[in-house]
Amino acid sequence: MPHLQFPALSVPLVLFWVFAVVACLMGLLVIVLANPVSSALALVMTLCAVAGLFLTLGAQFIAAVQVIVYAGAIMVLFLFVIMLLQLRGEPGGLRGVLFGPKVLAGALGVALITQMGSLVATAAWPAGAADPAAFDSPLNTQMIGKLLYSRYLLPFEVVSVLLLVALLGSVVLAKRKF
Amino acid sequence: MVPISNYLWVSVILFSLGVTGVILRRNAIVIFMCIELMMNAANLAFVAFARQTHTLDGQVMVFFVMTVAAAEVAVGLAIIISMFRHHESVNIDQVDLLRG
Amino acid sequence: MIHLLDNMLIRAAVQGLMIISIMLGCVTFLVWTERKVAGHIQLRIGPERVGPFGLLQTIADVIKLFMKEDITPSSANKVLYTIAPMLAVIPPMTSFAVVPVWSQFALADFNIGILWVLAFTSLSVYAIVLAGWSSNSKYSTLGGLRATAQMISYELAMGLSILPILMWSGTLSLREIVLLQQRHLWNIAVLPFGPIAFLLFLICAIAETNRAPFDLPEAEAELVAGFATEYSSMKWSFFFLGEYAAIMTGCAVATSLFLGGWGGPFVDQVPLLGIVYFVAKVFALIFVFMWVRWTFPRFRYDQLMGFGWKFLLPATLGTLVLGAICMTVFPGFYHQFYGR
Amino acid sequence: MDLKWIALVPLFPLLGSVINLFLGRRLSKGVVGTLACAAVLASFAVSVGAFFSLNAMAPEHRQVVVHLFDWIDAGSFHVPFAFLVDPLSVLMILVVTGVGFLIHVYSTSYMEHDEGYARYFTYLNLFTFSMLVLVLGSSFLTLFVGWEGVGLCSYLLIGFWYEKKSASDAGKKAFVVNRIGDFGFALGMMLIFWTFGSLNFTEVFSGASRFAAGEPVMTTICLLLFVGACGKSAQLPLYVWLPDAMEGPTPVSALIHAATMVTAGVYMVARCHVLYMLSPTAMGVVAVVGGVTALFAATIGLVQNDIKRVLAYSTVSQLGYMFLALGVGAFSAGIFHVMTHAFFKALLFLGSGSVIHALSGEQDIRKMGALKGPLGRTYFTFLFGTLALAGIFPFAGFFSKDEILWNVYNTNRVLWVVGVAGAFCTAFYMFRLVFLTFFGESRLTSEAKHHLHESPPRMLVPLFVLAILSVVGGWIGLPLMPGGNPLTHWLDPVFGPEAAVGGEGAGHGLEIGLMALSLGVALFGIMVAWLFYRKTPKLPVALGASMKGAYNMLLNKYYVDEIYGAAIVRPFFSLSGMLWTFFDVKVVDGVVNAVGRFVRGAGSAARGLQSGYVGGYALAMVLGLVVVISYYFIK
Repeated sequence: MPHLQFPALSVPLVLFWVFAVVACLMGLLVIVLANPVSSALALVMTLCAVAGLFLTLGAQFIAAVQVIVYAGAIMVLFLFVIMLLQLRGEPGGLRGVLFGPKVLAGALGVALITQMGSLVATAAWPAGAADPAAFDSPLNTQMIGKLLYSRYLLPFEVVSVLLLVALLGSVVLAKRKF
Repeated sequence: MVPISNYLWVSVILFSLGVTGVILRRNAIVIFMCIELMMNAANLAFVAFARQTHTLDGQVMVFFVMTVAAAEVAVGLAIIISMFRHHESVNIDQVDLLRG
Repeated sequence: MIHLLDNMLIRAAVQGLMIISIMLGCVTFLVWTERKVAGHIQLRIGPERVGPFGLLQTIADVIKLFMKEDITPSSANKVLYTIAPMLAVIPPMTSFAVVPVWSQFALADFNIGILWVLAFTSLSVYAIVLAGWSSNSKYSTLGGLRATAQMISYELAMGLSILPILMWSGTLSLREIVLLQQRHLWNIAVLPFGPIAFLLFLICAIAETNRAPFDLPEAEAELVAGFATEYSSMKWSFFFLGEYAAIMTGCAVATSLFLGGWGGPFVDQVPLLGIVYFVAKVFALIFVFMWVRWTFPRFRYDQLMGFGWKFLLPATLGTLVLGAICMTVFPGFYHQFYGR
Repeated sequence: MDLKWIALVPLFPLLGSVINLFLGRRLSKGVVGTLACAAVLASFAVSVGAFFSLNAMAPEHRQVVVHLFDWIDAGSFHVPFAFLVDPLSVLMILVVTGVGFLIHVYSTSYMEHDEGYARYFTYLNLFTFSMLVLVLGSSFLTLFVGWEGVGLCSYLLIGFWYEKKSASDAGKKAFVVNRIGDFGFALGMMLIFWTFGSLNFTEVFSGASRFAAGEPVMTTICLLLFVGACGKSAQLPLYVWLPDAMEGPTPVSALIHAATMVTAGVYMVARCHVLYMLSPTAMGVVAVVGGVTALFAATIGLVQNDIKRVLAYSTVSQLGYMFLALGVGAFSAGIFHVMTHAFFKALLFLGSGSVIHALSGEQDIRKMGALKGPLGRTYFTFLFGTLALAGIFPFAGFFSKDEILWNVYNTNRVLWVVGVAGAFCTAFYMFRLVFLTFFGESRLTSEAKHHLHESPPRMLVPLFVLAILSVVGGWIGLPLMPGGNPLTHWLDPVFGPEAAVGGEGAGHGLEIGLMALSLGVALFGIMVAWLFYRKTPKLPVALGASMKGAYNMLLNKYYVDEIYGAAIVRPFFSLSGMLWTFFDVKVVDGVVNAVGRFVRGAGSAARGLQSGYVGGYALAMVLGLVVVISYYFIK
């Protein structure tokens, strides 16, 4: 077997690059594709790639939840609505957007990337003092659960109420007759 | 270990893409998707920082972001549906209800 | 040295291929079984001409399907139309990876295995949605819409029906769940309301695979063939393949969760027996799937949604709550079976 | 019984109230009434248990704070929600739940035909709950919660028949007048917190020892608190709401506006006796206000014609006696009178309710008479209450009133004369009431005569029980006992032995003499009443005609309502009107309009920005974001 020489090319790094490129590319497709269904699919791909990135960060639970909640539920809901509304004749993609706004939006996007990127590039990111072993252990999920039910109990409960309210709100909004 | 700045770069790019999409696109559903994109960028940054600091709080935060996103999508899509019923369109340029 | 091409990865790839080919083989066998079962339930004999007992009938059908013309409707979205059938096969096959087939063998032993299964199950809806949408035909779209609503609804109940097990076992790893059952009894027997939870899970699994009596997305009588109306030839057979792969995965997961996986008498002495037990249990469950399909009439759509939201969901929540109550009220019982 | 169960005492009525609130309309009347009564009875049982367990303790330990939960914990402001169990509060909860239970039972029959049956018992239970919180609270804030709670219930119950304009007006009047008192009370509370850094009784009272007697801050606190007490306990000048409160159902008048709530002010002042002892000025004010109110209200009561109003003024007057007692430092005598008064005044109100019930709602004593026969049992119990109120030996009122007067005599002779004059008036108007109602010729309308009937057992039994209590209730405060009377003895841990001022200094002979004197005064009052209304019924008419000015003055209650109307309400209205026409219309509206014009102008200038298109907004937002971040980069 030929030994290809790439300096310090490890499995996580390769995986990172794969997922990162997929995520960014598909993210780009989300905003340029004309067909909303295609956009949605591109977003699904982005989400899955981000889930992959989560995996490389050792956040298995979050990765799984990302797929289940985002890809499996939220995006399906998007597709469902698109299909329900039969959005075929809608203005697609960037056609119909004037040149001025196009340039302005692009410029703003670039400006944001440079600004935030320069922060990322210049700032130092000191590692935390906590025990890395505990973080990477298979007990990760268990510990998230414990955190949720101890330190974050109140937000947890509040969020559940929020979900209930959203549920009722969407039913009321989407109902035809009252 | 992949350095954290790599992840943050991805996060920055995804976020900016989302912002650009929100400005550019006219289809309300796509705009919504772009918002999801931005949220994901934030989530990615959260998890990256969580690993950097070796704490799980970042991951817990992502959990909450996802829940809020789910709630937001439920309501948002319901709004889009009722908007479609009124205007036969989801083009935000045809809707100016925010005008006093 | 690139670690990508590490031995471990090669081994994983080989094992993956093995699983896939075995599953494909099983599917051909399952199609034959289904037709046989259907035949006998309907007081017929079923296929018997090609090969001994008609065993080769499916092979012949596959060849026929390969040879047919592959039609793509002119108004369809070509790319998505092509991608959709592939998406039908990938999720069930991928989720099979975490099922511990044998004490010595599971393709991937995640500590969040069951979440992995749920994640990929939740992705399987895309195939149908995209197929329905990209075909650009009324029947397909309606089928796709139905499938979306149905699968989202029943996925919830399925996840909830598993929760009591996760709560009692205290782990998300399928392998550990199976090992816990090895120590004592199967979950279906030990868990409070285990049989009920098992039944609920089975119902949801049937609904998730879009099989009768939950086959509204394709409902021949009303929607021609629903989301698959426009499909033919290989693309159509992919959906077919996906359905059977999903059945196998569903039954394998149910076996691991409720029926003790590869466990059984004398497994410790003769480890290979494990595979036999596992396959036997899975096939028994698959037989139940077929039995149900050929016995029950189809739901009406509103009944289907009502059943999912108004019965299954509360029922699964109920088993969860009752399980939690039992856990605190009978700690001795809990520790005897699940204590560490 | 462990004293921590004291929490159950208010809890039972609260539960009853909540259940009746939500399910009351679905449940049958029997269930609703039984539930409400059972709740109060359970509280009473627990209170009795608390009494015995407190009794079993050593006297110096009879003060237990039962901590329930932390209510407010903000910075240095820390208020636990806790109950203070000591002889005083236990005595109060016994009275509240005991009398309250009897009145609940009475109500089940009295309100039987009312549509708001469940609502009535919801309020009544809620009132019991609030009153119990009031007397049990271990801090001023907890007390204030109960204080406001009973005020609310009082408002709700006065206006119970809210379809009647006079009833809802009376409710509002009570609420507004009480608000003035509460304002004073709240100010007093703030001053207490500012002075002591805490609102807990234990800390405040132990902190009070740092102050010398007569310090201005103490006087201010005490006077402010007394303003609150005046409002709640209907003392001059804030008594005006109580007579009007008679618009409520009669059992409510008995429970809230005679037996319990109105004594809250007395309770509060007694509770704060440590503070009052430090301020002779405030004590003097309390005594004078109490004494003047006692006589003032009694004189009004002489000529009133509404059976309940006579009793209402009598209540005001008796409350005046209680304050008089407190003002001269005879705290336990005041509390003693609170207790006996609760018995006989509840009895009188319930008796009058029985009469009103029998006459289908007639309240004017000029249209009664000769009811002794048909309402024999009611008459019998009513007479007991009257004798008790008039202070005839050996009824309860005799002991408590004489203890007060004895203490007053030892402190201030002028106030003693006022008190004795009030006692004379009391005996007179009460027997006037009895003679006009139960004796003489029947002046009933024929319809009322037709319906006339004795009340059912559920109303009579509470009357009998209260009648017995009106006799024996006073015996726990028997005077001339060696080592003080039992009640004073029981309250010693709260008020300290020094509270029984004066009693020891003078001889027993003088005390007995004074008793005989006041008994004689009371009997004289009864005799005059007999003379006026039995012997020569023309006499009062002639007297009224010959002293027309004085008579009208009394009949119109010294024109106090009119004076308030002219002195406060009218100027208030005209001031409001002036502010409205000038300040509001010209100045405020002018400013508002100017702002509006400015905004409109600015808006029309800026409306171009608000296109209503979300895309534009998003663009502007991101633009701003980029600019802000750029600013930080450049900086």
